[in-house]
Amino acid sequence: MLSAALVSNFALVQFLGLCPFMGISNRLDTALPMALATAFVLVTSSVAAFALHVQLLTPLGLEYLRLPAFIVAIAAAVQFTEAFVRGVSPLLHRLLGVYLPLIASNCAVLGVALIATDSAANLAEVVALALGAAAGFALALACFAALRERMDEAVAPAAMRGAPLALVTVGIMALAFQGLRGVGA
Amino acid sequence: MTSRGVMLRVGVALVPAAAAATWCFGASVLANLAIAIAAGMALEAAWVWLRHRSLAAATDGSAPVTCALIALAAPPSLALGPLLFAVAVAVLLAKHLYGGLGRNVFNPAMVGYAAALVAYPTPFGDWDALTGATALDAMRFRDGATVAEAWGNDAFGAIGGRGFEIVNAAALLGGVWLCAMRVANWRFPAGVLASLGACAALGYDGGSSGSLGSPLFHWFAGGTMLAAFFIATDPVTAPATPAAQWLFGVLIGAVIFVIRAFGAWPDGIAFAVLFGNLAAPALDRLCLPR
Amino acid sequence: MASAVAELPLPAVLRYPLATPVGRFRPSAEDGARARLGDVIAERFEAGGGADAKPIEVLRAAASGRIERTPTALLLHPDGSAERAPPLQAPSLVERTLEAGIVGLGGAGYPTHLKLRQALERNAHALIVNAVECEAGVNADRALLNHHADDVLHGIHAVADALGAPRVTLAVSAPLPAAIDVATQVVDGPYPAGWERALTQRLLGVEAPPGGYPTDVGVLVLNVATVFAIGRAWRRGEPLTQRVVTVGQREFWVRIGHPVAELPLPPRVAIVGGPVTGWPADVDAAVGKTTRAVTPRPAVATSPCIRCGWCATACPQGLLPQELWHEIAAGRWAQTERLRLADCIECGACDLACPSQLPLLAALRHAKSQRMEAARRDRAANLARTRFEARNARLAARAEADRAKRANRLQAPRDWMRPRSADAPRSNQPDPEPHAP
Amino acid sequence: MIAALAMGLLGLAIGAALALARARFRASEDSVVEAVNALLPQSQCAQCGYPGCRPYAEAIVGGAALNLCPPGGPDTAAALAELLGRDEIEAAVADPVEVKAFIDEAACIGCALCLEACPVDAIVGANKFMHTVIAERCTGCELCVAPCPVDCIDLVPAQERVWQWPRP
Repeated sequence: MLSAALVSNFALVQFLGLCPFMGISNRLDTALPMALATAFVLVTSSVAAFALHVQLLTPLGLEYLRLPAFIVAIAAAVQFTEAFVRGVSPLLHRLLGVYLPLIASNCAVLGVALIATDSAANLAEVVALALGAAAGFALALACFAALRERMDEAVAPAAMRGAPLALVTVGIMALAFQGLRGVGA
Repeated sequence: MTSRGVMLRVGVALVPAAAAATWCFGASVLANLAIAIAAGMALEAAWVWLRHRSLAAATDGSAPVTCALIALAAPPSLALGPLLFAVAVAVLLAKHLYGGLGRNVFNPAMVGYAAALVAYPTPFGDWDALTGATALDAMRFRDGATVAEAWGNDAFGAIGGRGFEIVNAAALLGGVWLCAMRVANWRFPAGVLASLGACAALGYDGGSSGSLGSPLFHWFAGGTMLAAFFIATDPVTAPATPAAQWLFGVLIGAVIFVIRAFGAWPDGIAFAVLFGNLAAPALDRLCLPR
Repeated sequence: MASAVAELPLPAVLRYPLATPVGRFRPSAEDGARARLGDVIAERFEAGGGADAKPIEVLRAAASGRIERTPTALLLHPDGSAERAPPLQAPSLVERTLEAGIVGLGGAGYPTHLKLRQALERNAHALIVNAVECEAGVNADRALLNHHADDVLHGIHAVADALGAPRVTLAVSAPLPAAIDVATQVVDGPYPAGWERALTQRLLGVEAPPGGYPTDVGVLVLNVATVFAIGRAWRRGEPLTQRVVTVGQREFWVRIGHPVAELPLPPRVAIVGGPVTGWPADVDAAVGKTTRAVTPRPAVATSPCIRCGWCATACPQGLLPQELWHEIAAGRWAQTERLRLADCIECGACDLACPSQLPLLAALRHAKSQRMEAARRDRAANLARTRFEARNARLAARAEADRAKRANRLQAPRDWMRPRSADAPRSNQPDPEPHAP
Repeated sequence: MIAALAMGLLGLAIGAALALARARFRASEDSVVEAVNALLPQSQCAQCGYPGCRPYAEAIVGGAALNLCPPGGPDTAAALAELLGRDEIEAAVADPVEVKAFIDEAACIGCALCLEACPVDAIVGANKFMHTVIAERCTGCELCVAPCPVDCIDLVPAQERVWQWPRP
């Protein structure tokens, strides 16, 4: 679980799911709910995917349908999250905009679901893996958003403002995570 | 006191460590220092000149401090290439791309150092032309020997690594002076050393073959004191609220230990400080009252 | 000792800006009218006070001459006559203080009669006369004690008599050369040792509640210049029209309204106030009641903030000026609130500590005034909104009532034309209730 | 066959669950309108082209421009953009000049037309009696100016603004 959170952090070590990572990290107060939403989708969809795999696909011999089935499960989790966010805070739903449904195409989510069904033996392991990945993603997103608030882009060279500087920052964050290489091996 | 005065005092506080390193590891330490500082200042001056900024931005004294830290953290036998690479990354990428002094969010010296470490892993492990390995390596890769047995290795001194313990003691001296002058905030080194010590104590069972080294060993091995007193104390990239400052120090100390004990790198200080940096703003937000 | 503090010559014009940090003055003298030395020329009312509100501060002419009104200021063109308004008459000390136009001369500018009244209401048991110069190089308070101790004593006795028998302490920053007939305490310490909250804590060991004032715990703290002005007003019936100001290196008696440009200083380098809390003078700045000093502006070269945190160590309120500096620059107001911007007392200790020479105090002041204006606009918006909604509700109710009445009127004749039995159906029909299952 | 059936059933089950969830969390834009309305200056002046602040708030939520509020000025436009996460404001807004209505009481004939026009009941008076504006309640919306048959209402600069320290 710790390994999923830090050592092989999806955003910063495996560079998965960078789209919301770059897109929604301008402000901490939108990044935090986004991190939570992604974490929620990660956990529910991988559990659902695991359940589908074990209870439905394998008994019926339909393993080859794994990808479409998982994608359906993920889409459902995302839709549910979207409905929930819209119901609880329409304003937040507005602020997150297109990034909320885009969680569905966040490859980190499908990645965790696939890794979970491939490597995990039981439900507890799946939950641990998903929780770890979710916590890692959420922590990285929160830290990154706070960092971006601290950066004063007005003084950076004009060509670097916005996405370029954000990418440099992600790069240095990834460098820090490189330090954990070998840990847990 | 001016900002330049601050940098000057940091430089003065580094003198004991630099002198000790020269005495223990040879004159190449001095050569590295001179090359790094000269290159860093030249790069900064060139950047400022090309961007038509006031030359004051290149003479605030922060670049020499950054480059001196890189030179002291790097092995004395380091080739010119990796050293210049580290300096260039530190001054240009980590500092000036973000808008110069006070605007960077990562400690430039450690960005440069870590980047060079990842780009040139081999020469950074090569601290001593004689033994080829540091005490930290010897502690980690000792093939099941107990701590006492491993201590027979040339790499070890009285409490830390041979030479390293003297450099660390000198850095501690300069660092304490820096804290007494109020240039450095004492919470950072206190947090780093307490957390590193606590982690080491948890993993230390008196010296069996599985033991990871005593707190004293970890305090006086590698670049501990340099990181605790000179790098973690860089206020630009550290939190401002007292509670967050403690957490910052504790985080850095813990990551240093994790990398030293379980990681693949010669030492963990650079990565640990970068971890602290990337968490610093979030820690500040966490510790502010709502 | 006679007045060893020199008096500045009468300038060609005296200027009284109407907008001040504490509020706005309403001119009471007509354009072109003549005012005598000591006549009321403008008044200040409590914010939001109606047309019949009583003034909380008056401004009196510092010379005789002709009044000129401009949109932003009152100008007084002295005519050199020595004619004076009649001496002050009010029988009670509180009234006399208001009449004299006395406010906190230490810098706050809070009307002294309000403070006195609060002290009386709370039966204040202690009076601290504050002569602790906050800023290095400002010696206006000391000059008063050295050269005008008699009037300071008169003021102390006047206030002490009004309060009953309080414990009186004179707080000074260094021992006085000549003894004075008051318990004197030397208060030294890092800036701002003379802040009234810190002073109360240190001299009496009592702490004002957070957000409150020493008067809340029965301690009245008055600046020595304020006490001096009270002495003059009580004993001689003289209004506040001049004060001791440190101009550059020396102290002078300066008339309130004296243009900064006509002070004996190099031109256009003046800051109004001490070297720390002062602010750069506009071309038309003038000495006001709270101006303790006008200082040459030091040339400073700033460098970027390195978040060293020395300002946070220096801040007597425990704020984080370095974080505020960045959040203000980024315009993140929610964050400035979490960082307690409103708690800043504008002492400038952060400016003194900053190794990068950043204008922290100026930034904090600017942000504070912006936030206060935003809060005022919010309040106004809320008031307008509730009134608008109330009006809409009233109009809707009236429209509803009108419709009902019109419907009634249309229906009434039909009712009237119906047979009697239909007129009161309820009395004729049997009550349905008993038949219900 | 089994494959199609399984996937179909799966889809059906998920669809039903989602429909349930959507019904449970019924979307309502009301809170967004409220949040937007709270940022508007409530002068009810209708200078935005909508009949009051709340209608404009509803229009903004529906996608209207953010720069239509003269009494709010650039600060309000910026606050709206921040709230809604819109990056750009359509065009620069002029700094607002705060004004208050002032009735020249010598000229007032007591027709009570301005009383009807005032959206916040800031004018007191009655038929055949002189009217006056309660400055504290006036929003400077100008709506009373047009109805006055004798042009006795002026807009004078407001004096309420808090002292502003200059930007360093």
